[in-house]
Amino acid sequence: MMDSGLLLVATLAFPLAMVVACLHPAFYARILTWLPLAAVPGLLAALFERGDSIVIAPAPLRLTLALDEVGAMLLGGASLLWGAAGFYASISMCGRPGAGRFAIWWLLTMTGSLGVFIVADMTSFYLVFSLASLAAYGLVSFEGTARAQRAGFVYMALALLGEALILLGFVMLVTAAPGGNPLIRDAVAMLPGSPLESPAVLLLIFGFGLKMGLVPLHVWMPLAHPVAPVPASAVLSGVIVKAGVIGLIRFLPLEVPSPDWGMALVGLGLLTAFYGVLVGLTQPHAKTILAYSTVSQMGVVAAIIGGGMTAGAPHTAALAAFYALHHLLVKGALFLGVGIAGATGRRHRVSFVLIPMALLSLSLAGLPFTSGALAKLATKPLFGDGVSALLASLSAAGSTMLMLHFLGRLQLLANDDHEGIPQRPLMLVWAVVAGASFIVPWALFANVSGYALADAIKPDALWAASWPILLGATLTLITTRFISRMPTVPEGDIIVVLDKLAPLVMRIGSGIDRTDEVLRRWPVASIGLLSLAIAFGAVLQFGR
Amino acid sequence: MILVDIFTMAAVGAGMFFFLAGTVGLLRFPDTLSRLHALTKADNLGFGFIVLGLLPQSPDVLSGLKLVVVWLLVQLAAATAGQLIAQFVGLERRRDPAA
Amino acid sequence: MTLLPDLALVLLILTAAVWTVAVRDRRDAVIGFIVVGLLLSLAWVRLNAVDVALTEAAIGGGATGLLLLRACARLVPRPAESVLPHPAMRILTVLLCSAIAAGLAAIVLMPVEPPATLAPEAAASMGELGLGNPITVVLLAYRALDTLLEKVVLVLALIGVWTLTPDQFWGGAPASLRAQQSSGALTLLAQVLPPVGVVIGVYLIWNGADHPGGTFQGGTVLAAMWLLVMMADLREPPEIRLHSLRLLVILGPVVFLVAGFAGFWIANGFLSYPPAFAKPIIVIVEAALALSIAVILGMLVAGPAARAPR
Amino acid sequence: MMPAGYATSEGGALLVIAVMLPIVGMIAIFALGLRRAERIAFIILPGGLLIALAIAAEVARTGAAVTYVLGGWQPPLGIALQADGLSATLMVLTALILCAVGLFARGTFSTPPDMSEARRPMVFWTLMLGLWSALNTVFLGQDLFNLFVALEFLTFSAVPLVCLDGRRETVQAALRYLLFALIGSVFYLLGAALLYGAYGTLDMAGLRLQAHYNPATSVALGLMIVGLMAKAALFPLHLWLPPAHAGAPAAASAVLSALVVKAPFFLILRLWFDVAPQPGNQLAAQMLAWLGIFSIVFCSIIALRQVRLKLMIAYSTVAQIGYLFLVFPLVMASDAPSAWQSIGWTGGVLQLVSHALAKASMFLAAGLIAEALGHDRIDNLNGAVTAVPISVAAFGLAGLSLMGLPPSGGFVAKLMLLTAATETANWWIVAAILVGGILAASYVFRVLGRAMAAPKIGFKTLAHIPLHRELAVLGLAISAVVLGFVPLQPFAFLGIGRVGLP
Amino acid sequence: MIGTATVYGLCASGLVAIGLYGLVLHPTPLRKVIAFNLLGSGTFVLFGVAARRGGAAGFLADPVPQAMVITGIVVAFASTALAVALLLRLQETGASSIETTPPEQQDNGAS
Repeated sequence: MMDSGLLLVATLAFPLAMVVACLHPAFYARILTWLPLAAVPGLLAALFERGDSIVIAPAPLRLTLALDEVGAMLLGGASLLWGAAGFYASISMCGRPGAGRFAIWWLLTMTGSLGVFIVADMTSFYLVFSLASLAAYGLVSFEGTARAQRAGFVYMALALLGEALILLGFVMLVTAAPGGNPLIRDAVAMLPGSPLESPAVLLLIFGFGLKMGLVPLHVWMPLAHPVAPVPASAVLSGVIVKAGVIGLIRFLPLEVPSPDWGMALVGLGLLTAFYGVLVGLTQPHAKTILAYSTVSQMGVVAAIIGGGMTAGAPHTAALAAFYALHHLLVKGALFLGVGIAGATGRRHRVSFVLIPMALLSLSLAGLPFTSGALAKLATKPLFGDGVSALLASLSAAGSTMLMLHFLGRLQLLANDDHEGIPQRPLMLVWAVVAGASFIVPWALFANVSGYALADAIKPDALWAASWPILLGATLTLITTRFISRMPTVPEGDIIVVLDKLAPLVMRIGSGIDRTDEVLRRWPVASIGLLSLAIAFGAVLQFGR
Repeated sequence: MILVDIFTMAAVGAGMFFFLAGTVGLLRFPDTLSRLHALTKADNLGFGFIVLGLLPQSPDVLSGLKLVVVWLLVQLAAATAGQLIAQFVGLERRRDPAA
Repeated sequence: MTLLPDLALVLLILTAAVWTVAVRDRRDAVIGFIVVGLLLSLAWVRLNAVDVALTEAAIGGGATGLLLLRACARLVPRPAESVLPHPAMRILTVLLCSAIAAGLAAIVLMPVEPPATLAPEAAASMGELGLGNPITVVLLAYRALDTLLEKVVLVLALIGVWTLTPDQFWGGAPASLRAQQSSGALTLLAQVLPPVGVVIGVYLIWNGADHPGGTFQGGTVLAAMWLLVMMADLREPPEIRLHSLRLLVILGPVVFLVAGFAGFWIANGFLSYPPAFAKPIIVIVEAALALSIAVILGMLVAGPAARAPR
Repeated sequence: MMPAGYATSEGGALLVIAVMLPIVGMIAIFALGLRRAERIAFIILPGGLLIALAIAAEVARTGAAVTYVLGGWQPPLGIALQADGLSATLMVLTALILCAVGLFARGTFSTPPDMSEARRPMVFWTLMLGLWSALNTVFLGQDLFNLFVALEFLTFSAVPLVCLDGRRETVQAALRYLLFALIGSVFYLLGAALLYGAYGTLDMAGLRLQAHYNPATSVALGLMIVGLMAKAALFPLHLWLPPAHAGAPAAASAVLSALVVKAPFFLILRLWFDVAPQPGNQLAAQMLAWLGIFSIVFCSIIALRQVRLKLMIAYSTVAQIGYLFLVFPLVMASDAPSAWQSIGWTGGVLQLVSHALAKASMFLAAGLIAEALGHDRIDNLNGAVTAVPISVAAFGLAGLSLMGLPPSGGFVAKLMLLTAATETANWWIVAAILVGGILAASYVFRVLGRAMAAPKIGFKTLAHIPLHRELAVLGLAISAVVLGFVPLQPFAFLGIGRVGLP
Repeated sequence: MIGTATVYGLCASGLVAIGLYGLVLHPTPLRKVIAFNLLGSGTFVLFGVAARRGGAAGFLADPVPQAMVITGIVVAFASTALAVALLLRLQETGASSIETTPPEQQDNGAS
């Protein structure tokens, strides 16, 4: 193919070019309308560039883009959602103050979040990864309310922590591998057996887990996702979290069986899955519930990866990516749907909102014939048939309860105008995403999982998919009254504990100020100088 | 030869005596003016004697000349300094006759 | 036995130094410092460094002393004068300072054998230049770069002092150096001494090529004469915008630079002199430098401009 | 004691010109300054840049140090100037930054038409040129006393810049700066005296051949290195830096923070690797690194708590200086064939360079913001982005480098240091680098968040900023970012002309 | 055997200590400057000791350190002049010591 990889370059270059173009006021004024286009190259690349790779800068710099199957799946889904959400934003954000600022943050975040799926060398990965997480700050704190600012602060703090952990993890990888900036593949290949393996893997799991929202590093998610404008929430919860997933997929040595790490990951994942459900059940706001559902679902993904790691199964990456893709589209559609619901009056509620939303929600729980069912079916083998498989199915039951709770809460959102219906284009774009979330997984199912499509509709498969849902439904019926009486856990649950520490931190800070005050007095500083000189001289003389 | 050396010793010795006296005066005398008196007198004389004593020792005319110039300069400086101090004291006196 | 005078001198110096630091009134401190300076110049003679002795007397004691005295006169006394930090801190400081002194003393007490020196090298190369005073040779030939840079430092110091001029006075003249009341004696001195002083200064510079003495010593004497004249109120300090003044300030460095760059053509490279002309070149450079130093020292003592330009 | 032989290499004359050209300019301004200060400066600036580039090219071409023996007097009796890879790099850096600052200052320090000569322009430009010559001398000097004169030269050009505007706290800051720097100089000179007494030479190469561990050497190096620390404002000797750098005019602050504090560090580097007896003293190296660690953490936190933008940047300088001192143990512990081929060495130098560029641009940007808003209180920077968008953008880019986020020189530098620290298992240093990065990110984002926020009601910009000034700032920031594309490997160039370690 | 040079070497160490003490503890700038000059003199004498010990080849003292001292004295004088000018200016602005007020209390220093 002659233009091999050019689309990959365009995927990153095009949105960045739009940002640069914003320096021109005329374009800056109209940037919002162009927003949807930014994702197009990504989509095309996902369709036509599979298996291509291009080296932007030769060694030792070696900035490399490559699109493998896993990357292509996620890139396609992500670009689709970015495009759709961008279209949604171009309408819903129109005329709002600061729309231009929003667009710029949007484009930067998008560049990063699409980039993580296609870069093949370590430095570039770190670059796009941090671009995604840091630029997302602009989306989180966009509304400028106190709530948004707190969310932005927490998000930033944890994002930076994640950056640090990942950077150190990378450094440990690189020290194992030769050369300045190795390809991710080579670096990971060198990892097993290197003296720094355990700390490296640990750091990477924490770093990427933080981005995925694994307990206890999930606290930012329920704060950050709901406060953003609807389209932003959609991409935050749909795409950005997948940066963590792709991170784990790319940087953990999945092919090599490593039971202890694998089981640890499975445990962490399932814990997160149930934890997300339990806290989510107590939440009043629809968007917050969705955020917690994302936490829970990412737990499942982590568990899948862990399961694959335990056995060193060959297709782990692809399967995990498949599940992630399903969640990406569904969650995106759900968040957009919340926006739709808010704009829909009582009259059209059922037809326009409830039915599609119900289908989408239960798809997360693995309702037969939905993408969820396919995803769960495809990934089942990775859990074997031990206790973890059972827990995985039970987590589906949990999801059912959570999503039913969500649907219940969705009722409360309503346009005060009884007749109100959302603008047609919004409906359209929503329909596209929702539709894609059904169709795309069907299209990919066969060649990702070894199964034939027919296997997905065999009775036992259907039963395996249905019983958790029935269980969840019954549980909901039983516990619904009890749940409604449960006290609401504050958003970001354990962050509240950290809030308690704030005054302490402040006190330490002012303490340091006072220390500096003293240190900068002339006699103190010059006495310090004398003592240093003596100490240093002494060390030089006797310190050998 | 010997004579010259004896002369030098005598003169320098005298000079040193005057210096000693002057210094004692500086330390013992009650008020500024009398101290000043002691000092200037003493070291003019003392210094003069020393220079005088050294003159015959000088190898050539030029260095002898230098010695004289040095003596003159010191005279000038001492005189001026004395003048200034005296004036200053006078100023003080006029400010408060008590002192 | 032979050490007795040295020990006495050292004792005097240290006592004067302690007094300088310990005494309360700052004017006494300055006087103490001047005394230390003069005693030190004796010490330098004892260290067989007559050139340094002259410099110390002229600049270390003389010019610096004048500068500090003038500062004393212009500073208003403040309560802060007598405030010393907490005794514990003082004790700590004493300990630290003595520790450092002990370190230095220890090293002084174990001299290396044979003594480390560059004297032989210096002597070996001196013949080429036909100058008698090794110090001058080091200053203007071997280490000419240091000397050149240090002249530039002087110019910078002057600029630094001028920086502190209030904007409206820029270009004007520094505050007058006149004593409170004019004194006949001072005026007389200021009329009689300068001619002699100038002769002596020039003599020092000229003599410096072969015997102790040289640029700084001469320059300082010239500066002293000028300051004397200014203090006797026979002349006001010049306005700092004056072109002639500026030219005098940079005369030395410029001549030095020219001589240095000329080396590229007339000798083998920057700051190297053709043996035949080494002595005249160096003497010319020294003369120019001395003139500049005289002016710079004078202006440094006079301080930043304090009057609007006329 | 046989002196290490120096031989004037071809192109050596460039070194002399690099040192003398600014002096010539300075003298010219002083002599005929009346209204011509800026014009002369703008003749000298590009010239100096060309010279620096020529020297770097010569070093790269010959693959050896460029040397000039002054007056043909062989050290230790005479003085030699020498440019190795490191010096050449720093000279080019200096030239670049000074040119950018000159562009920035253009017009702001020009003489008003109604006066024959004004104080600020005359003083500013002369001191800038003096500073340049001093820096070049520091980078080129091979003789410890010559370097002492150069250091004083530097101090004398730097101090008056601090109190250019004559406000009380700036005069106070200048006096503090001067006095503390003087202690540093005296310590350095004491050390030099001891070394001379012990070895009869102050020529670095000569000392390298003879130096061995004995009390004289230890005390001398102790005094010199600590004295230089005081001049480099390493924690806890930073008392003078924040007020001085925050009080000076933006153009001056930029140079002070970017270049002037680097000179003493450069000398410490040379004393440590070129003079101190080898193999170096591990414990002492660790001690230096620990001071660096304290600088990073402590001063970053204080920077985070500052109310005024310029003070924040000043404290960040102290913190960033800390990174430089991490180099010593990292280089010594590396298993590279020679120190100059270790990744720690390259990382350290890269940190120096990228911080210089980033910090210069940050101070200039802060200056423009302050000019536009009339204040520099971080908490009401709202709307800065609408007033001076390019400056805020530059601030952000420079911030990237400080935070160590890609793509930026700071990132590569910190990555290299991190790698070196991981390889040598210096986990405390690893922790310090990571924590420092997080803290830096926090204080940069704190400012950016404010500056990007929507302007308050009744917000108006006081001054209109001419474009060329903003572009100068942006240029520096971009070059700091572009540095991020150097390969993550030891640089051969930085090793040129340096002696290998046993 | 203690020689002349050694005696003055001890004198130098003493001067250094005394100067440092004053420089560290004296609250007023002028006294600091004076102390600095003492400190400087001590340092120079140390060079002088090296020079005296290095007397050889027909020189009573090694000329190189002497030249350095002369340069050093001039530089020290320049520093003193600058410092004095600064502290006089400081007094004009109404401050007496160099202890700065904490930055928070300073007004906004828009450059």
